[in-house]
Order: sequence, then structure tokens, then C-alpha cells
Amino acid sequence: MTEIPTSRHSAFQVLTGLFSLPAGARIGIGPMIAAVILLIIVLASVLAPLYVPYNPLSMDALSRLKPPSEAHWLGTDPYGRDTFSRVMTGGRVSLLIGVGAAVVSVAVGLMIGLVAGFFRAADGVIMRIMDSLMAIPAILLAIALVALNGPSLSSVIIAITVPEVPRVVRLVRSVVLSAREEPYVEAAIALGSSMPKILIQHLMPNTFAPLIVQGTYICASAILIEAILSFLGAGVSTEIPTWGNIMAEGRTYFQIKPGLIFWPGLMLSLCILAINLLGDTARDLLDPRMKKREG
Amino acid sequence: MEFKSKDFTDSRRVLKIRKLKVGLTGRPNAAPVLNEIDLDIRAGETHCLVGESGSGKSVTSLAVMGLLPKDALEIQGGLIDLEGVEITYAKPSVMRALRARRIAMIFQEPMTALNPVLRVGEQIEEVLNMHTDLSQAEAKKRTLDMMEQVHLPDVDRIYQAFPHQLSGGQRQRIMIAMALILDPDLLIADEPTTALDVTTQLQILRLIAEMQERHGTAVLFITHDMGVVAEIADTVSVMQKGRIVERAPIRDLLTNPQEDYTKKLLMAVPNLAPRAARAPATAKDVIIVKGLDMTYGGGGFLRRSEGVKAARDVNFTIKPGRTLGIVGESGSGKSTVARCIMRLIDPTAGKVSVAGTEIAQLSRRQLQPYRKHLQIVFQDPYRSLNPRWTVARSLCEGPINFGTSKEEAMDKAAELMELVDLPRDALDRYPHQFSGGQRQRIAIARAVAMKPDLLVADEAVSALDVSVQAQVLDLLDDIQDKFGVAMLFITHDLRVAAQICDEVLVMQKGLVVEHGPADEVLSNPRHDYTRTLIEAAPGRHWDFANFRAMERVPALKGATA
Amino acid sequence: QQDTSTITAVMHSGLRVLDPVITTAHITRDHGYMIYDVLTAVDADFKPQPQMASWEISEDGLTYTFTLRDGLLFHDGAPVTGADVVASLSRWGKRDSGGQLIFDVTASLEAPDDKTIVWTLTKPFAPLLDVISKQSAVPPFIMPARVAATSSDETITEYVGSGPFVFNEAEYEPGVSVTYDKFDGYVPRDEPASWMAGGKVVNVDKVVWTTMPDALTALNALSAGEIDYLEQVQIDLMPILSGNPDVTVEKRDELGYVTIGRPNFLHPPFDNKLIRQAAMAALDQESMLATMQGDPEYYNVCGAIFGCSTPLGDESGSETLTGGADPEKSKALLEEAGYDGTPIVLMAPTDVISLINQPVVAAQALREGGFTVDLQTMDWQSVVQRRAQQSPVTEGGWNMFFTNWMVPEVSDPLINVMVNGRGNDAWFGWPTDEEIEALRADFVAAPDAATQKEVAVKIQEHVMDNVNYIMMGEYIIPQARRNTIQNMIPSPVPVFWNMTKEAE
Amino acid sequence: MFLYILKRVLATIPVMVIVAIFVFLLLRLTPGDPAAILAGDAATPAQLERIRERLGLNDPLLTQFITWMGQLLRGDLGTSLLSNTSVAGMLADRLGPTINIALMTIVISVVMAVPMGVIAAWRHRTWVDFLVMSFSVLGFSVPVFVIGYILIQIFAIDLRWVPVQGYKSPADGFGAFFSRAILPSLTLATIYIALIARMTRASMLEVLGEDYIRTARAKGVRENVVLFRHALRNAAVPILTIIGTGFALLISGVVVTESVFNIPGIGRLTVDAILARDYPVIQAMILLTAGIYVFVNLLVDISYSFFDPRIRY
Ligand SMILES: Nc1ncnc2c1ncn2[C@@H]1O[C@H](COP(=O)(O)OP(=O)(O)OP(=O)(O)O)[C@@H](O)[C@H]1O
Ligand SMILES: Nc1ncnc2c1ncn2[C@@H]1O[C@H](COP(=O)(O)OP(=O)(O)OP(=O)(O)O)[C@@H](O)[C@H]1O
Ligand SMILES: [Mg+2]
Ligand SMILES: [Mg+2]
Repeated sequence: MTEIPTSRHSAFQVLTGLFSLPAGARIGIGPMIAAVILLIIVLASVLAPLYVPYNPLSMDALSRLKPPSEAHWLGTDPYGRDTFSRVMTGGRVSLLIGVGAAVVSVAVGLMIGLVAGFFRAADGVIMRIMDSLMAIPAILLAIALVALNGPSLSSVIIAITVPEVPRVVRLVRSVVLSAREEPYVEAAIALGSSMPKILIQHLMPNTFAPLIVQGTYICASAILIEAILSFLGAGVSTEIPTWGNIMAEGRTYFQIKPGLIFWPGLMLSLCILAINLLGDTARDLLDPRMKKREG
Repeated sequence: MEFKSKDFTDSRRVLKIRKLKVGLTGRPNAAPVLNEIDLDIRAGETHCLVGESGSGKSVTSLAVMGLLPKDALEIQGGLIDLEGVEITYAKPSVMRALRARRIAMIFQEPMTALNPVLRVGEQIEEVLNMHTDLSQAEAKKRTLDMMEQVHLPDVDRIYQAFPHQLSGGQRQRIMIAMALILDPDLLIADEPTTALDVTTQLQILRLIAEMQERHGTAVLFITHDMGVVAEIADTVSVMQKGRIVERAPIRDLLTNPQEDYTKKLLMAVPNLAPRAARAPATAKDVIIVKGLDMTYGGGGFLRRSEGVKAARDVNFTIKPGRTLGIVGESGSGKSTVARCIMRLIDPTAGKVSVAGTEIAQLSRRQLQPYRKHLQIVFQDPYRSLNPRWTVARSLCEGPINFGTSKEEAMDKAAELMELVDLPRDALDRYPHQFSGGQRQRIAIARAVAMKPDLLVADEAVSALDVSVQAQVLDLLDDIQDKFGVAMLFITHDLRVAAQICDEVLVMQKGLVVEHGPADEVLSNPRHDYTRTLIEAAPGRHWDFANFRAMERVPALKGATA
Repeated sequence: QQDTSTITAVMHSGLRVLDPVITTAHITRDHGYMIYDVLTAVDADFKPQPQMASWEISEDGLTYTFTLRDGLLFHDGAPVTGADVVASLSRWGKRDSGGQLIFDVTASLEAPDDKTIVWTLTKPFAPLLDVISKQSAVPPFIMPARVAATSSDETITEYVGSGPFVFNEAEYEPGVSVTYDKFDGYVPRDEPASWMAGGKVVNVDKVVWTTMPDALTALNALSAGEIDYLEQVQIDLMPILSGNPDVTVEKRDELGYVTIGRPNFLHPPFDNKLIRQAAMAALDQESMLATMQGDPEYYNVCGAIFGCSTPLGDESGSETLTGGADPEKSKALLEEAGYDGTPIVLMAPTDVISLINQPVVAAQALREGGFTVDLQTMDWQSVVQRRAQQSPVTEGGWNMFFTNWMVPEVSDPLINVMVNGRGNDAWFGWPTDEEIEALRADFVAAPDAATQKEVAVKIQEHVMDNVNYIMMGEYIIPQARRNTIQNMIPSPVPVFWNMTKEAE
Repeated sequence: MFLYILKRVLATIPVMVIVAIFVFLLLRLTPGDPAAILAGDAATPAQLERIRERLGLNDPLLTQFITWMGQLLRGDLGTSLLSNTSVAGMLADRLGPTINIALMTIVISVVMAVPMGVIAAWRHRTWVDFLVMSFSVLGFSVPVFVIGYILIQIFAIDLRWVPVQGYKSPADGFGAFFSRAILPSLTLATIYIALIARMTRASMLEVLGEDYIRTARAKGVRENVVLFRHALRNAAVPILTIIGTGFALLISGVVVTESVFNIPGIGRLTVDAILARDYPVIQAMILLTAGIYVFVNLLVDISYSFFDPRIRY
């Protein structure tokens, strides 16, 4: 980075500029529903311990793999644990990992990508480092991190994020490569805007639309990868319910007890659908050219 | 002065517009953008649409093409009839069949109107591929031929070029070629010659006239250049605030305008007679350009192609408070020079010193403090405004960069908006919600807000109607007086050049062919090119402000004609 | 698939290590039985029988003379000689724990001629034939002398045996598939095949082992007839096959496996016998086995550390394990021992299917019994490395892990590594247990089977009291085959002789 | 351009060196002991120690690294610690299935996803758009093995059109290859279709409001040409990026799909090798992946300037 923004006003402007909505923008009913769904899922997950009927860890070997019943609304898993309690509790860790991985990789990738895309000199070096990072398998990294740090959420998030960052970087950079040739960037240079300001205020908004797509994808895939990692022994303990875990554990029982995959899968899909809808709305709101009449 | 005076009442009516009303989408109660427009154009007729910038000229033409941005503007009433086909609410497929063959349009801003990632040749050729059965080779030949006809130089190179590799005028001619190539029945030309030097402009106008002769094309010609209107119009409509306020045959309009607005407009047309040079300033030069060379590197996959020598050995200096005009052929390197001295591109050779410092070799970062001294109004204002930013934010960007507080910058911005004759509420709007001329004014306001030592204005007033243009030129004059701003003024409009330049520099093919005080150069041109240029100035036989012919045509000293 | 000369089998794991002496991996042992032969082998009654050689034992029990039968050929065409046998046994003796015990008392091992091998001991070693005939862990496979000359710490690089199948090196893809061709030069014995003994008659031209990491896919492939044989079927998935008339799911052998938990004796809290007893009280075989296997048909609550259906098996002292968990007793014991709530680290591997359930179930049971449990999931490699750490828990050590053995691998005190009480030289967990060492010495010295059994019962009782390890019961993994596959012999090791394949 | 490519190709060397060092250190940081997996459950510490000695695992790290580098420079990837087979041979065996399936996947994905995305953007906020969005949500959030199992159930078990599992190289006949590769490719494609379709849609939306789209329409160009020639080309850069990174990812192997369909590919090899701590295999694998990434990324970068001539390096 060459310089920090020249005054506190520009920092202020970054915030207001980025998040103020174009005049007349209104939010439709779809995104409202999405927000409500998301809120419900988040609350349901966070508050799960208060209302789920069973301890999600307590087992009963004699009632394994039971179909849904009065006692177990969604049936039980191969350990005889209550699926409903596990699915509802599972959201806590899953959402944390999904959102954590998405936010971290997008944030880090965005910064690096902006710099790589804009400064020709930096591009080569940064992108070659990214190429190298991309090649490190998440599993290996996770195993190493767990060995160093012990198993923890942050190890998992880092292990998922590190290979994801270069992909975000490439995406951001590609958008910036085109956008930096726009005359309004020249105009900003001519107006004496500092490099950070040009990067953040002029170029960054161009990356939002693709980043929203990439971000939701990372969020979903992190939740699924988490399960793979934990089954390869590098994630959170398999005992602790997460949507990914529950699905991965249900994998072999796919043909005889699809509910083990269906319910956590449904929760995950709902979340992703909601995040997607919100993302789309955010992107439409941030792009004045997309301003739409109420539909 | 000769006016066209053919009577078209018997000709086939090509376009009929009745009570056309266009308003903001979904807001039928807001003030309409077009308010009950009536318009008729007959085969072979040239109908000129003039009027205030932002009065709805472009919107009218887009409505006819069926290309209104449907998220923002919609037809709220009235009727558009093209040769008996009612197209107001026509299906897309119907419109598609009509376009290019029957109606073609030249868009106002060629930079944004051309696809940045397709070669311009292909973009023209596409029209042929879509609407004719010509073979690949024939289509290419037609295309190259058309490019020659619009007087593009070096057509083989330009055919292969991408829009960003062309000069403003070259792009505009690509647009023109695209629209003319199929001899449409109705041609809508939205300020097609703003970026063209007068000689080229003359040739283009002739080309259109020939087509009208040959094919009976009806032409709707939107322009601010009264000289052009005087030369080519059969009838003229004057627009103001979304209405057509006056319609008349050209002679009647020029000699006997009815409406106040029309009179005001005509009276604002500047004179071709150069202003008296201001007293030579004694202060140090604001900018010194020495031996500036710029060659655009040719890419080429394996071997480097030769590249385009866009500027060669350009030298000049400007003192505070004075204006240097650059006129010349389209594609002669004017914008290149401007961009070089702004250090937006790196000159291949030469020296540029600003405020005593050599900046041609400074790095981007080292340059940053000097940015305050130099400002530019780009030739394509639309693209130079961030589409995601409100006008207010764009206007405040520069001052805030150099330490002005946000509130102060906002106040200043509001003030400037008034000075360039834009409503205050425009501050909260986005660039795409403005007309071409309005955007140009925003760009000017943005540059002026910086109170630079040197203002580079590249075709800065070309999209403005003459009354607003006069106002903006006054504004520039004002700040020049007040702050001693030096100005580099690139223009094709010799009237404007005559109005405000102290010195003029004439460029052709990258070279400076003539350089001297404005009255010298304009009234006593020494170089042949300068002379042809001045002779080609449209409407120089008419004294618009006084509604009559020139008493004394400003003869060129030593001219043979 | 109408090719009746090729059997395609999906084995429990991919074959990666090709040296059956250096590793104890079951898949490599299975591979060993395909391409190598053994001197002697146990039959279905746990009785050693002649295979490559017959034997004579001197009166004093100190000299064993083996005579090779006729017609033994290596795959490269060379005849099997006494020298090959001596070299092979010597290499094996360096690797196998039972073998080491024999070599500890070996005076000489020689091949006076091509057909004869003489093994002389310094003192009698009654179980010698049992040890060299054992079918699992590391059986003494006979290789050419030049191959057996490889150091026992290095893997062999030439795969020539004298067994009924030839290793097809060209088609070998480590971890993916391995192909065996029938060895035409193999002369089977005349007796009918029984376990690892008897005539190894090969009825097909080719056997292909492939690995299918996905259990469901393997079942589907079997249903669709893309494979002929599936070595292990997860019990929970059996319903998927039950409707298919072309497929038979069955037990290959009744012995099966045991699953066990091993505490670490070096560090608190399991250095305290009371707390080990508390853990044993908290655990319960039935719920663990039920979770692992689901169907009681395929598991066996069994407190015998040497296996319930083996000659030495005895269930003394195992009531708390077999009779259901007793968390109250566990809590009382903890109270008595003054357990301070230090979390016990349970290592839970997640990539070995047969070991996933135990720690998870145990963790929950221990919690209910008053323990604080830190269940740490990791891949098997990490378990393998970490269980070798003697450091305290806080410095990368551990308190308990689980593993499985085939019953024949634990069926007597010499083979069963968990009853070794030699401190640092003992198996992971490192109990220093002089009492058990004394009992083991008695076992070796025991003159006859009845005395052996007596000692074995004492060992059983001692293990239950001292909790050297926690026996969590027996289980069986069924196999599945298409009905075209016939004449399989029951055996703990999946063997491909005798088997026939018919057209559909 | 030529210079640029040359520079990039040369830049592969430092990338490889960085990766090599990094992986080497990372591997030595991960717990695990190849000797233990080699020897199995019953080995004593002394035996393990001897095996480690033999395998050279007891040498100082630097010595091990130098030995490995020396081998690499001689073009020798070493042999697997477990199977004793040549690593180069193992990689060669496994690369074919992975590359073929990756190619098929990416072709299917692009052919399906790009039109989906374009149409969704064109019909922004209509049911078409919502359908594409819902599909991609499924693609994102349904685990691949579920898709695999469902496809197997339908096409292999119920309809019996294709085999359940396995892999045959195209050299064994295209039919044999195709019938086995199609389900895994479709399985993998779902996620890429989802991703590419949404990226296309997002990117197209940025472009469709531009003036040159209006110009194209003014030329009477057919709507599909407007969309695919004028708009899509402008929207191409982020889409290409996604395709590129997706392809790179596919090439480096996708373990779940390979397991479900029993394909002997790179993904399984990597995971197996990591779980077994077969150092030479892992190291070679990751170097190979890095090389492939560098190559694929170079292709993508070159294609940028093909699609968007304003991009210069
Ligand atoms: N997308 C839009 N949304 C809202 N208002 C618009 C939009 N496009 C144009 N306008 C408004 O419509 C009015 C007419 O614009 P138009 O472009 O027709 O002007 P014009 O006569 O062509 O002006 P100029 O000579 O400056 O090009 C202007 O006031 C402009 O602000
Ligand atoms: N990026 C570029 N790459 C290659 N050639 C270029 C590039 N930009 C401009 N040119 C060429 O350089 C020459 C000078 O262009 P320039 O824009 O300076 O002309 P101009 O005098 O401003 O013309 P106009 O009056 O038409 O705007 C033209 O022939 C143009 O085609
Ligand atoms: Mg206009
Ligand atoms: Mg120009």
C-alpha cells in the first residue's frame, strides 16, 4: 500500500459511500422473507440448547436409526441420538464456520486482489504466491494446524480459508484488471485521489457482484468441507453436531435413512437461499443503474 | 447565404409523432421528460432538432428507436408511427426488423455506445451480416469502403482497432458508418459531429446529403451547432424542457424566430471573429511542453507492430490567465497531448514541466501533489464519471483529497451546479440519469472545483447548447480572471476557439502545423490546412445573433476564394 | 459379467504394503496368503497341520525337523529349498513377537539338505508349532532366500512366492487394485481345505482385488454384478442387499474380531487402578457393540480376553462389562480414588470405519460415569503417532484409545500384546505388571493344555482386576457374494482357493 | 505477449521452489509416522525406530530436504514409502482419469451454465431467474455424494444405462469411457453449473445496462447475438476466472466423487497419501498440482486479454 487515506473524511466517506443506498431504492417482499428465514434459522441455532428435547450428545444404542416418532420428531441417528436436537444444535457451529470462512476469505482475498489487480508491479509476485497457496490441500493444512493449535474452530476456518483466498484473489483481480482501464479511474487519478482511495472507493464496488456469488458459495462449501475435514480427523470433533457432520455421518445410510441428510441439507439450503436473495438485493441496491421499480 | 428550401409536403411521411409523453418509469405523476411532442418528417427531409441541453432531444430519438431504458423511462402516452407502422408499443421482434434497415441511429456518446471488446470493423460489419446476405469478404469490403467514406484514415488499422484505441472523432465516425451502411429510411443522428473537425464534418454532412438524394432518407438531426443547422436543415424544431416550443422552415426560423427561447438561443451563437488577445501576462509559465512525442505501442503477439505516432514534437507554454486553443483534424493527437501533460499516459519522449517541476518522469506517487495544479475535462464525460457515484460524491472527490472538509466541499458543489445551470437536486442523481450535455457540465464543474493552475478542456463544451455554452464559457472566463487559471482548450468549434483563445495551435497528423495568437491564426492562416479548416466552418455566412446574413464575411487574408 | 475365469473382489482396504513380514496390516497378510505358502498352518480346530512341510519333534522337545513336500516351486520356476525356508523364518523371527520368543530360545536353525530344516532349541517351547502356524498378525511366509535376505526393517522389492497365485506386477496400482493370476505350477495338498490348511485348489484364472472407498457404491456394484465378492458388509446396510436374489450375505467365519480400549498407565488418572476400574464400570459392551453393529446377530457380548470361542477363552471377572454399565459404581470408585475431574483425553480416529464408533460411545458413557472427557478426533495416523508418546497429556500425551483385533490375534497370552506387562517395552499404555509377566512365564512353561488353560484363566482374572485393557466384546463382519461364487471355505482370512465361479 | 508468457513460464520455477519448501515443512509439522503405518499395529518402538532409520526419516530436516531436492533436479520423484513403487508411475496412472473427467465436467458445466446465467440475467427477477437461483442454491448446498448416489440410483440401478462405478480410459473405447465418466462428470458439474451460472448472471447484470447493448439493439441485432456476442464478451472476465479456478480444482482431484464412483484419480491418491503420511507421494502430488495451477492460470490470464482487449499486463 502506498498511503493511507489522507484525512478522516475519506475514511468516513468510504463508509457512507459504500453503504448509503441510492435514493428511491426500496426493498421488495422476497428479500424480507429471506431476512426473516435467516433470522429464524440463526436464532433457532443459537437458542437450540434452550428448547431441543434431548441432549444432542446423549446416546441410546437400543434406539438407533429409528424413524420419526412422537419421541423423536425426526428419528434418531446411528448412535441413537435425537436427530432433531442435533440438526437444530448443528446450526451453531456450521453457521459460524460457513460465515466465518466466507467473510475471512472474501475480506483477505479482496484486499490482496485489489492490490494485485491494480499495481502491475505487484501483480506478478502476488499472483505467483497465490498459485502456490492454491496448491496446498486443505486437509494437509488442517491436520498441521490441528497439530499446532489443537482442534478449534479457528483452525478449521483457517484451513478452509487458505486455499479459498487465492480463488477470491483471482476473481477480484480479474475484475480490477478490466475496471482499472475505465476512464473514471483516470479521472480519479487526475483528481489526486490516493491509491487506497481509488482501490476502495472506485474499484472495489465493481467486485461486489461476483464476490457475493463467490461468498455464498464459500459459505456453503465451507459448511460441507468442515464435515470432510472432521472426518479426516482435522475438524471439530465429530461428536459435536454440525450440519456437515450430520450429513457426512448419514452418508452411508443414504438409502435406508435419507432423513439424516435431508434435514440438515434443508436447513443449509434454506440458509444459502436466504443469503443469496439478500446478496442479490444488496448488489441491486449498491448499483444505482439497477434501481428498479417496485415489482 | 443559401438555405435549403425544398417543399416536402407531397413527400411520403416517414415519421409521425403525436402527443408523445415520456416520464419516469412507474411515476406517472412526476414531471414528464417529454411532454406531448408532435413531429413529422418526410422522405428526403432533414429535420433539425435543437434546443436546450437536457430538454429531451435524445429521449425523443430513443423513444422512436424503441430503446428507452425501460427501468428508468417509459412512454406514458401518445403515438409514434413509422411509415404507417405504429411502433409505440411494438413487440421487440417487430422493432428488431425495423432497426438498421428502416431506422438507424447515431448515438450521442460514441465512447459508451461502442462495444469496448469488439473490433470496430466487426461492429460495423455486423450490421451487414445481420441484414444482408453478403459473403464474408464482400461484407468486409463494404465495411472498409464505408470507413473510407466517413474519411477514416488508415482504415486497415482502424478496422482492427478496439474503440479505446481510437480518437473521439474516429469513434464517432464508426458510429456514423454503422448507421449509414444500410441506407435507412429514417436516420436519427444525435449530435453526430461533435467530435469532428469542421472539414471532416463537412464531408460527413455531404455524405448524408448524398444518401438522402439517392435513397430519400428522412433525417432527424440533433445538434447544437447552429452553423450546421443553417447549412443542412429543411425544417427545425426547437425544444425546451420537454416540449417543442417552435417549429419552422429553416429560413423562417433564422430570420424571424417567434419564441423568446429561440431568439435567446440564436443570439447566443458566438461569432467567428477572434477575440482580442488579452494583455500578455508577465508571470512565469504555468506549463512548459518541450518536444513531446507519443507513440502508442502496437501490441502484436509475437512481433511488435509499428505503433501509432499520435503526437510528434509538440512544444508550447501557457502563462497564467491565458488560454491556448488546440484545433485540428480529428485524430491528429489533441487528446493525446492532453493526456500526456496530465500524465495519464506516459509520453514516449519530451519534457513537461508544471509549476517549475519536470513531471514527465515522475512516478504516480510522486505526482500526486501536482494533481491539484492540473485538471482535465475529458472528451467523454460519461465514462469519466463513476457510474456508481452520485454527482455530489464525484464533485467532492477532488477537494476532499486536498483537505477540504466534506461540508465545505458539498456547499461548493451545490454552488457549482448552479453556475453550470444544473438543478441542485441533480446532486443526488447518478450519471446515467443525465443528458449528454448535463454530464459534460458536471465534468466541467468537477474540474473547476479544484481551482487548478492549469485546466485542460478536451471538447468540453461540444455537447452544450449555445446558450448554456455561453454561460459556461463565461464561467471559465470568470475563474480565469479571478484565479489566473491557465487553460488548454481543445475544440473543433472555431467559433468557440475564436471566443476564448489567446493563442491557437493547429494540429494535423500528430504535428503542430501552425501556432500563434488567435486572431493571427484565425484571420490570417498561413498553413493550407488551417485555411481549409476555416473555410469549412459551417454557417460562417450567417450572423445568427442578428437574424441575418453576415454583412462582411470574415475573409481570410490572402485567401483565394 | 459372464467371465467365469475372473473373480473381482472388493477387499476391506487398499493394498499398499507388499511385504507381509514387515507389516501386520491384514490386507497385506491376505496378500501374503495369495502368493506365498507357509510351512504349517492351523485348521478349523486351531490345530497345526502340515502345509509345505511335515514335522517331527524330538522326545525332549528341543529339536524340530521339517521335511518339505515334493513339487514346491517358486513362481520364477525355482524349487523351494531348505535354505529358502531358513532365510524366511529368520527374517520373520526378527519381526514377529511370537517369533522373537522362539528365537530367544533357538540354538540353531539349519537346512542340512534341500528338503530338510532342523530347528534346535535351548529349552522346550511347547507352543512353537502354534506360533509358526498362526494365521494372523505375521505368519511366516516362505520366500526365496535372496528376497528373505532383505533386512527386516526394509520392505522387499521382489514379490515371488510359492503360493497358489502369482502377483501380477504390471497391473498393480497401489491402493487401487491388484491382480493375481493362477499359478499353474502349484501342487495342492490332497486333504480338503480347512482354514489355512489343506489343499489350496485354485479354480479360476484370475483374481482381482479392488478397493472401493465408498461402502454404498460397493454394495451397488455387487447388486449390479460388477463385482463378485465383498469382503465386508456394514451391517446397517444389509437391508439394501436383502431384496436381491442374486446375492448372499453370510458370515465367513464365526470367530470375528474383538474391540478393546487401552488406558495409559503412565499418567494420571489411569495410573490409578481404582480409576481404571471406574472406567471399566462405566463402560458397557452391549451399547458399544450395538452401536457398532446394530444387529445382535453380528456381535457377541463376551468378557473373555482370549475370545469366547477359543480354547483359552474364559469370562471370569467380566460381569460389569457384560452386564450393562454401572455409572453409580463408577462414580463411587472415582470418589474413593479422589478423582479431581482432570479431563481424560480419548483419541478418536475418524478415517478408519471400524474404529469410529467406540471412542464416541465410550466418551459419553464415561461422562455418565462421572469422568470429564476430552474426545479428540484425529486421523488414524495421528493416533498411531500420538499413542507412541509417553509424555503427559498436557504435552501431547493421551489417556485412552481403542482398537480392534482379530480373535486369533489375541487368543493366547503369547500372541496377545496387551497382556505384556514389561513397562516401557510393553505395548502402548506401558503397564509395568510383574504379576502378569510371571503368569506369562508360567504359560510358556506349562507342559500341557490343561495347565495352559489354568494359567490363562488367572491371566483373565488379573486383567479384569487390574484393567490392563478393557475388553469391549466380539463382533463379526459379514461378507457378501454373488451366488455365482460357490465353494468358499469358512476362514478368518478371506482366501480365494477352492472358490468357483459359475455363469449367471 | 510473448515476453509475458515467457516470464510467466519462468516464474513457475520460484513458485515450485516456494511450494516445495512450504510443503516439506508442513508435512514435517503434521504428526504421523510413515514407519508406524508401514509396520502396523503390533510393532514395538525399537522396530519402528529401525524402520525410520532405514527410510531416512531420522536424518536432519535439511539433509532430507537436500536429498529430495537433489532427486527432483535429476527428475526423480522418488518412491512411495509404503508400496515402494515409483511416485512418477503412480501419478501417471492417476492423472489420466482425473484430467479426463475434469475436462468432461468443465465442458458440461460451461455448456449448461453460461446460457442459464445469461438467460437469468436477461430475464432478471422473473421465474426463470428464480429457477436458476434455486438450482444453484441446491448445487451449492447439497453434498456431492448425495447427487452421486441419486444419479447412480436412477441411471445405473433403475435404468441400467451405465455401470455403477469404475473407470475406463478413452483408449479402451469411447463408449466404455463415456458410460463410466458421465455420471461423475454430471455430479461434479452440478456445483460448477451452479457457480458458473450465478457468476454469469451477476456479471451479465453489470453489463446489460450499458449503452453499447443499446447500440447493438439499435443495429437490429438478434437478441441472442446481443446477449452472447455483445454482452457476454464484456461479462466474460469473471466467468473465465471462475471456470479457470474451477478447472484447476477439478484437476487437483475431487476426493468424494472419486470415492463414490470408484475412480482411481488424483484426489484419492492425495488423501490416501496424506492419511498415510507417504511423504514422497504427497510432495510430488502437490508440486504437480502447483504446476497445473500455474499453467491453467496462465491460460486464463491470456484468455482475459483475448476477451477484453483493454486488459494489458
Ligand atoms: N435514465 C434517466 N433517468 C432519469 N432521467 C433521465 C434519464 N435519462 C435522461 N433523463 C433526463 O431527461 C431529460 C432529457 O434528457 P435528454 O438526454 O433527452 O436531453 P438532451 O436534450 O439530449 O440533452 P443534451 O443536449 O444535453 O444531450 C434530462 O433532464 C435528463 O436529466
Ligand atoms: N490507445 C491507443 N492505442 C493506439 N492508438 C491510439 C490510442 N489512442 C489513440 N490512438 C490513435 O492516436 C491518434 C490520435 O488520437 P487522439 O485521441 O489524440 O486524437 P484527437 O486529436 O483527440 O482526435 P479527436 O478530435 O477525434 O478526438 C488517433 O489516430 C488514434 O487512432
Ligand atoms: Mg442528448
Ligand atoms: Mg480527442
